[in-house]
Parts: sequence; structure tokens; C-alpha cells
Amino acid sequence: MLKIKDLHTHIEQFHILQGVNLEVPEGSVTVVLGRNGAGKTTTIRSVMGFYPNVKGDILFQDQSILQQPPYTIAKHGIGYVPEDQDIFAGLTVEENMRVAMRKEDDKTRERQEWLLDLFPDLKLAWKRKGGHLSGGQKQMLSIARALVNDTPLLLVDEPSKGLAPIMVEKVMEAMNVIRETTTILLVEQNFIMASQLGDYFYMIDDGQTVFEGEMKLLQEDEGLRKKYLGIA
Amino acid sequence: MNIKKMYSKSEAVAGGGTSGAGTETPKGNRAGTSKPMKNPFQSMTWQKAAWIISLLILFAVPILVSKNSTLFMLTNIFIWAVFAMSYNLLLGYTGIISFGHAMFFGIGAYCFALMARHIPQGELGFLFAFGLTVVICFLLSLVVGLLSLRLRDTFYALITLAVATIFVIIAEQWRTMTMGNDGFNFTAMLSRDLFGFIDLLDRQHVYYIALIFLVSMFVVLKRFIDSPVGRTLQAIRDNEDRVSSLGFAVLNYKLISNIIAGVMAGLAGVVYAISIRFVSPDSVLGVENTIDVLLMTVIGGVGTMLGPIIGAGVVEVSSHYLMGLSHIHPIFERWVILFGIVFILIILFFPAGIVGTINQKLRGKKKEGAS
Amino acid sequence: MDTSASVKSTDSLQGDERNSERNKIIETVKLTKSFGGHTAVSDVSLSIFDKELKSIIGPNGAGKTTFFNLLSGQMKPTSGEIFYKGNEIQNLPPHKRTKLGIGRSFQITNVFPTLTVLENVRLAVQAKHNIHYSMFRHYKYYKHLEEEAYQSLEKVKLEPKAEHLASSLAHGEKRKLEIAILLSLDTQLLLLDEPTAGMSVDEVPQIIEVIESIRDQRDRTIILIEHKIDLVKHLSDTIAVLFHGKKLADGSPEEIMNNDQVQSAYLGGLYNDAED
Amino acid sequence: MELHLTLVFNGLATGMLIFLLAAGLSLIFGLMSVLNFAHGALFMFGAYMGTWVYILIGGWDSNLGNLNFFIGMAAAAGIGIVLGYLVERFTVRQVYGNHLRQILITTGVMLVVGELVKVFWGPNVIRVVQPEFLTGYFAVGDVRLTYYRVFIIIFSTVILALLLFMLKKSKLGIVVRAGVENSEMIQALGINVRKVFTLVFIFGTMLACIGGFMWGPYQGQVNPAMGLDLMLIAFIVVAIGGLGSVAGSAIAAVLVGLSEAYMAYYFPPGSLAVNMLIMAAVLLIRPTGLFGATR
Repeated sequence: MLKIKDLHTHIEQFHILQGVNLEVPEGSVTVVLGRNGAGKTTTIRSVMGFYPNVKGDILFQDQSILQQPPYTIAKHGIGYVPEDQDIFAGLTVEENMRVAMRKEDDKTRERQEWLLDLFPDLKLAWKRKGGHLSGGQKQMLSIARALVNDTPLLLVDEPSKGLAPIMVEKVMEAMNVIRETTTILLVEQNFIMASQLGDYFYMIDDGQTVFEGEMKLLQEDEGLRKKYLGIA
Repeated sequence: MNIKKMYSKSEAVAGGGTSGAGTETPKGNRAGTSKPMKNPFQSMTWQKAAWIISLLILFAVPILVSKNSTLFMLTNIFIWAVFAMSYNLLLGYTGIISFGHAMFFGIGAYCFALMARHIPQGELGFLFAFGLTVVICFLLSLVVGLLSLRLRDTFYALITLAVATIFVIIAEQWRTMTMGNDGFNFTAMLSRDLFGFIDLLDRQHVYYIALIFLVSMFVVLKRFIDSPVGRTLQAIRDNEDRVSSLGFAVLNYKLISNIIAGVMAGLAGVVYAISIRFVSPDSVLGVENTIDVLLMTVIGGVGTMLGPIIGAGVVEVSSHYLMGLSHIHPIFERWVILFGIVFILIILFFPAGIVGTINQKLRGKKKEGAS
Repeated sequence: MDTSASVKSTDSLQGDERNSERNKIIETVKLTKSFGGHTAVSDVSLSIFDKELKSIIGPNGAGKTTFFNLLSGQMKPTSGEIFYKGNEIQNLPPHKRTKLGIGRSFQITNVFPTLTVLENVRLAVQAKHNIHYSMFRHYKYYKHLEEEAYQSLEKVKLEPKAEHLASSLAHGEKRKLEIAILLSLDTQLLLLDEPTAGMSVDEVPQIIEVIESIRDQRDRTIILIEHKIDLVKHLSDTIAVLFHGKKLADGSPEEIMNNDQVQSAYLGGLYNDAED
Repeated sequence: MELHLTLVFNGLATGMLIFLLAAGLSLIFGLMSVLNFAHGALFMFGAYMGTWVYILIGGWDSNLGNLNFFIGMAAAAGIGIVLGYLVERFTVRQVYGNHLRQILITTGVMLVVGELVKVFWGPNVIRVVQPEFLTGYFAVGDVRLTYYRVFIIIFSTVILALLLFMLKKSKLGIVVRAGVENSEMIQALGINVRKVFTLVFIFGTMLACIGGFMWGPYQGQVNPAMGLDLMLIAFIVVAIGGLGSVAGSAIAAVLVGLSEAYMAYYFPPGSLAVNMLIMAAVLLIRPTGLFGATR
């Protein structure tokens, strides 16, 4: 569904990505791992088209989306859940959802209902301002917002970051439901979450994909885990 | 040895902001360089010669040219160049944009004009005007800076504009003192033998005053830009927070820049009053003057020593010329349109201005030659 | 490698019991920082002793950089105090803290792009020598400044690029420049925020060497944020672990590495333990 | 008492008119963080264009009655749309994200547009009379309420209500509010934020041009200095009201209008100075303005 070929991203003068290759098969959850500053977030943001200076190629459903503006990429059906959730703090939960809706038709409203069933917390906070939500609610809203349109591919950047353990669990449960209908590319440092959700993983280090394989492989190989995640 | 080598090379490649600094370092540093540094070395002497020759020409102008209107125009270019240089200290070297710079210029001009009117004895009023200008501009830039420099850049622009407008209003309303909107002429009050040898009514004399003023202000400003404080200012322009985390009190540095720019603009105003012998709110205090000086700085090249001088020359000469064409078509009376368009194009396509763009080209060539 | 590191650290510290006799150079008391509803640093009380190298680790979002920002003055705490050599400093602006002797490097490289590499460092030296309001003397008058700056560049092996514009440097080189600037400030306390982030594999050892040599001189204190755990183990005298803004553990590298809580925090959530 | 009622009424009218000028500036400032120095020149152009049409049509066909006033207003709105598009497309759009260059380039636009006004309509004052149906006054007690002022207050209040409603309830409004907060995330949701920027810029300029046009009959004239003078006041309003806050701008505008009215009565030369002082005080205490988001 998504193919990244030899991706090089420059941000200002910095050569951040120096050859990222990865493939997200349809229906899978593919996890990008790597320690801080390795280039995981940059990879996702490059897919979303946030950087003007990107070389290599990015194919979505076999069509190149390289050099397209972010809004076009989003319209192709790629949902984005950023690292810091980026909830619009001055907008209510309802408005946050509405801003995301590209069409206000029955289908979209149906999807919204489904998402609210998935995240009942959001229903409770429906009229509250985004800025007043808890971290977990923000994360749920961010995911729901990305999925309210027809979204075959979801890019999720560290959904567990800064969340209380109970919230991490909730988010993970929801992701388990979402994966049934949506292909997911997940950046995650929380290894438990990554290993429970992921089918396949890519390891990024110093802006390059350095290792890939079935998630099982990583679960079994502690040495590898230590080496790239920096856990001991 | 190693360090020396590096010193000399650093001059050659130094960047846009420091390009002025690269031109005039003492030759001593270059002696004993082992690596081939021919190009910059040659261009150094060449540049020095160019400096001396152009200065000689400028000093010889009154002897060669007797037309008063030409002298008058050159005199005004020199004065506006100083005014623009002071603006450039803010815009180009500190990275802040002021819309109230004309208030200092106007205060200087009014100081001189009022002194000329009320203390006709000459020397005393003359010196007093300079002294008073320095004091007022110092205090005003200090207060305005303290009020506005902590705020975001856009608000600094806003507050300076607001304060400057207050001064325009004062000049317009305080009729007994300033004659209001009409302004006043003080030609008759000017001394013909100031300190026994200066005739303020002689265009040649005024020309030399302005030229010497320009040269001395250039030297002072150059010195300042190359001083530790000046270098710190350029770093602030690049990255304010980082300068602060190095242990510099950023606000104080911006204040210094604000004060020096203010006082320098005030002095330029004094000399301008000497040259035009007339003041009115519009001609010296109005926001239009700040915009003119902004045009000169940007067109000439922000963050370069020569840019404002070239800019002042280009704007003054071409506006004079275009005005002259107004008998062909009245559109030429609206020459500001042309400058506005040029200004927009420069910001879009040549943000370094005339001098900055030439510098970049030269540097590009040097690099090619080196590799 | 592990054993040599532990030998080194016990060597220099000579046991925890000595800590009480040693001076605290910087201490936080119930330090808290909230942004809106989110508490990035929560009730952290931490002491750093004079001349030690302390690392702060923790998973992403644990509040490490925020903690640094509080120490160096980029942010003001919501509550709590910071003491530097016994004096309260939590309300001082960054430049005053630097003058007191707290220098920091930034995670996101943060240099002066239109100035030369040497000039970048020279400014730091100028700050260190307290040459603040000298206005009408040529900056080259202070020749020793440039010489010192050059020495700092040599320490990080960046001297061949001294005359280049900082904007033309590669990412790793900018990180080195960042370190050189910090070294030039010559402060008692060095806060290093992920000094090796984004560096290529062959550049990392050079920086490690620099940090090691400062540590071994034992004349100043270093606080280090770093993700490469092997590196942290090797370098640190003590390690503090932050998790969700709270201090989870604080102790010698061995203690930390054998701490179950730390293990599970890193592996993803303490809740798994509860389930077991 | 009558005096104060009259002054409050006058201040309200002036304030609401200033609001029309400032609303666009505030939206543009809030959404794109562009301090548009060309704003004054743009609404001056609108004022001249509208006034020109208004006078021209009034002289040319007196049978139109009062329609010429509204045709003039439509002309002002129309030129506002055109100018807003041109300026955004060819200058402001090129320099998003760089405050210094934004200020510089809009200053350039101010010069060009301001001079164009003089090219088309000459550098002199043009007299403007109020439309017939709005001349005169009615009295409430001893307070004279002039029709034109009443009209301004009603018209501007309607615009304010529409704006607030639009921002609060319409999709575009929500998008604009979200864009003020985080323009990158808005794009990631599939919205072309550039287009929204352009629309807002056009809309803001159009409002300003309408306001500029209404200013003519209010003051009895249009002149080439009005751009700069009124822009300064609009700046003050935006700074006091806060970034991108429409309601804040309205309140600040009324505040400024009231201080204008009172100063005009008690000490005319001081009116601008008082507003400056209010602005300086607000900015020093709360740099984001009274109603701006603290970011």
C-alpha cells in the first residue's frame, strides 16, 4: 500500500534521512522502531509532505505522492496522527471532528458514530475545548480525527508518548480494532505496544533503515533489541 | 602558525552579515601566510586603492563642480546615507524593524532649527543643538527601547510607529514653537562665520561638513560593527535565544544598538537642517521619512556597510531625475510607485540588495577560483 | 567494557557514603512544570554532586529536556525550587545562570548560521571573559579570544572548518560546534542534551572522547541526557531515570540497570507488571 | 448627562467604523501572523473607488435616489476583493513565515497602492456628502442621534454578528480558527490552507474597503493621508484586542472610539496619544492583547 524508496530528506541544511526504504503491505501493521533522533518522525512527516526537500520516491497505492502538498496527500486517504496530537486547543471536540470531515455526508457521520463508540471518552467530552482534554483524550481525538474520512492508511507517531499506562492500554485496544479495517504505519518506542500490535518492523538508525523483519524476530532476539532501541 | 593561517582565510569566506568586516583588516595578519591567498590579498590592495581614490574624488568635487544644485544633491545623499546607515544598524545588524526612526532625524533637525532661530549668536546655538540632540535621542531611544524591545518584532514596529506619530502631532500642534504644519525657514539666522571659518550659507562649506560627517560616522559605525558588541548583535540577529544562553543580556545589546542608531539618526537630522535650512513635520519627522530610509537600506543592501550609502545615492539621484521628467508625463511625479515596485522585487528576488548581491557574486567567483 | 566502566565510576566516587560529605552543586526540590493540563516534570527532587557525571535517562516524553530547560532557565518552573551552590536560581533569566556557571548544549542544533564557525565559538569565549560592552575596539584586538576559540574547535576536531559559515556544516559537525561553544563557556556545570543525536557512527566516538576527557579531569560537573544506554553506562557516575515526568530511580549505573521498574518502564509501561 | 450620552454615541459610531477597518487586519494578523502594513493603503483605495462611483453615479443619474450609495459600497467591496487577491497572490504569499520580510513587502505594497490612489484621483481632498436618506438626526431627550451614525452602528453590528456567527458555526470559520492555531495540522487533514489564507486576506481587504468607503461620508471627505492615519488606529485596535480575536477587536475598537470622542471634546490634539498610551499599557501588561490567545 505504501512504499518508500531510498528516501532522503533535508531540513534546512540538515541531511536528516539518508536512505529510508520501507514497505507497508495492505492490511498490516508495520512498526518503525529506532531510538530518539533516529529519523522515525521525519520519515512519517516526509510521507505527509511536510518537507520541501525530499528525494527518492514515496508510492501510495502504486502512485507517487512525492512533492505533493500535505493536503493532497491527506485527500488520497492517508490519515496522520502526529507525535504531539496537535489537537486544536480552542476548538471543542465536536469542532475538531468537524474540521477534519472533508464531506459531511451520511457515510462520514456513520464513521464518526463508529469512532465515538470506539472512544466513548470523546462522547463524554463532546462539547469541551480541546485544550482542556487529558492527554489520553487528546490522543483518542487525534486518532478519531484522522479516521473520520475514508482512510485506507493511517500514520501514527508514538501514540503512547507521555500517556498514563491505563491510557496506553485503551489506545492499544482501539488500535487493535482499527487495524481490522485500516492499514497502519506506526512509530513507537514503547516496545510492548509495538510488539503486540506490529506484524512487521523496520529499524531506523541515523536516518537509514538498518534492519527489518517479522515482529517475532525482534521479540526473540534481545541482542538486536538492545542494539537499536538502546534498552538494556 | 596554524591559527594565523585560519585568520586570514576566515576573512575571505566570511558571510553575508560580516561582509563589511572582511574588507579592511590590518594587513599584518596576512603576513606570513604560507597557503596561496593571492586573490583576496590582491583585491585587498585594490580595494584600498579604490577607497582612497573615491574619497579623493569626493573631496575634489566642489573644486570641479560649481553647480550648487549638484553640490546640494550630493550633500543630501551624504546625510541620508548616514541616516540609512543608522537604520541599517537596526534592520541589517540587529534584525529589528523600526517604523519610527524618522523621529530621531526630525528631533535633530528641529533642535538645530530652533537653536538657529532662538540663539542667533552662532557657535553656542550650533554646539547646543548637537548636544541637545544627543541627549534627547539618547533618552528617547533608551525609553522606547525599554518599552518595546522585549516584545515581539511586529510589536516593536508598531510601538515605534506609534511613538513617532506622537512626535509628528506635537510638531503640528505646538504652533508657537514649531509653526505647526507649515514649518519654518531659518536661512537668515545662519551664521556666515561660524568658528571664524565656516560659512553655513556656502554650499561648498556645507558639502564638506556633510562629507566629513559621513566619513566619520562610517568609521565610527564600522568600528562598532567590528567591536565585540557589534559581533554579538549580529549573533542576536541570527539566533536571539542562543545568545542569551551564552550569558549575554540580549536586551541590553538591543538597547545599545537602538541608542546608537537613534543618536546617529539625530545627528544626521542636525546636518540635514543645516543643509536644507527649513523644517516642517512632513519633511523631517513624518513616517514617509522612515519609509524612504527603509527603501534606501533595502535597495542598497541590508547588513552591509556600503549598502545604505549606495541606496541613498540611488534613491536620491533617481528620484531627482524622475521628478525632472514630470513635464513629460505627470506619472513621474509619482516616482514613489516605481521605487515601491523595485523595493518589492528586491525583497522577493534579491533580498541582499545591490551591495549584498554583488558581494555574493564576488564570493561565488572567489570560491570557484579557489577550487 | 561494562566492568571497566563500573571500576572507573567506583574509583571516582568511592562509594555512596561519600556523597553526603560532598557538595551538591545543583539541587532541585519538588520541581514541577505543567503545560496546560499536561505535567511534563512532576515533583522532581534531585541532587547533583560537584564534579560528578550524572546522566538522566528515560523513554521519550519523560520530561528530560523540559527538566534541562528548567535548570538552564529557558523555562520557569510551575512550582518547586532550584538551588545552585546553595542559592535559589529558579527565577533567574538564562544569561544570568550562564554567568553563574551553568552552560548547556541544545538537542536541536542551535548555532548562528550566518557567522563563521570560529566566530560562533569566539562569541562564547567573549561571553566567558565578560567582554560585554566594549564598543569601539576591534574585536580582533582581543586576540586571545580567537586563540581560545580555536583551541575549543581543536578539541572537537572541527578546526579545519573554522572559516566556514556555520550554515554550511553537516549535521554532525554542527553538533560538534555546539559542544565547542559549550566548552568555550568554561562553566562549572555542563548540561549536555543528547550530544550525539543525529551524528554518524564514526563521529560519535570523537564526542565521547571529549566528554570522557572532561570527566576524567574531574574539575567540573556534567549532566548528560542520552539515549544510547551503553554509552550512558560507560560514562556516568550516577544515573537518574525520569518516567512520565517523575523521578523513577537514582543511583549507580549497576543499580539502575538492575532495577526492575526501570526495565519495565523502558520496555513499555509499568502496567504489565501489575497484570503479572 | 446629555453630553456624555452624545459622546458615548459618537464614540460608539466611530468605534464600530474602526472595527470594520480593523477586523480584516486582525484576522490576517491572527491567521497568518502577517502584520499587513498595506492595510491602510488598501482601504484608502477602496474608499476612493467607492466614493468615486458614488459621486459619479449620483451626478449622472439623480433618479437612482439613494441607490448610488449602495452601488458605491458595492464598488468598494469589489475593488477590495480584486486588490486582496492580487496582493496576497503576488506578494504576501511569497514570504509567509518570515516576519521581517512580511513587514517589508507589505510596506512596499503600501507605497505602490498609496501612490496609485494619487495617480487615479489626484493628491487632493475629495468632498463627500452623506446620502440623502441618512442626513439629519432624531432626538432622544436632548441627545441628537444622527442617522448616518445610527446606520454605521447598525451596519457594523450586523457585520460583527455575521463574522462571529461565521467563525463560530460555519465550516470555514472553524477551519480559520483551527488554522490560526496550527496551520500544518490543518493541511494534514486535507485542507489547502493556502486557499483559506487567500480567502481570509480577500475577505479582510473587502471589509476594510467597505469601512473605508463609509468613512468618507462620515468625515465629509476622503484624502490621501487617511490610509496611514487610520491604519495606525487599526493597528492599535488589533494590538489591544489581541491576535485574531474578532470580538477583541470589536471591544478594542469601541474603546478607541470612545477615547477619541472624549478626547475630541476635551483635548483634541491628545486623542491619538491617549490611544497610543492605552496600547502601550496593554502590550506591556499582556503582550498578546486583551483577548489574544497566550501562545
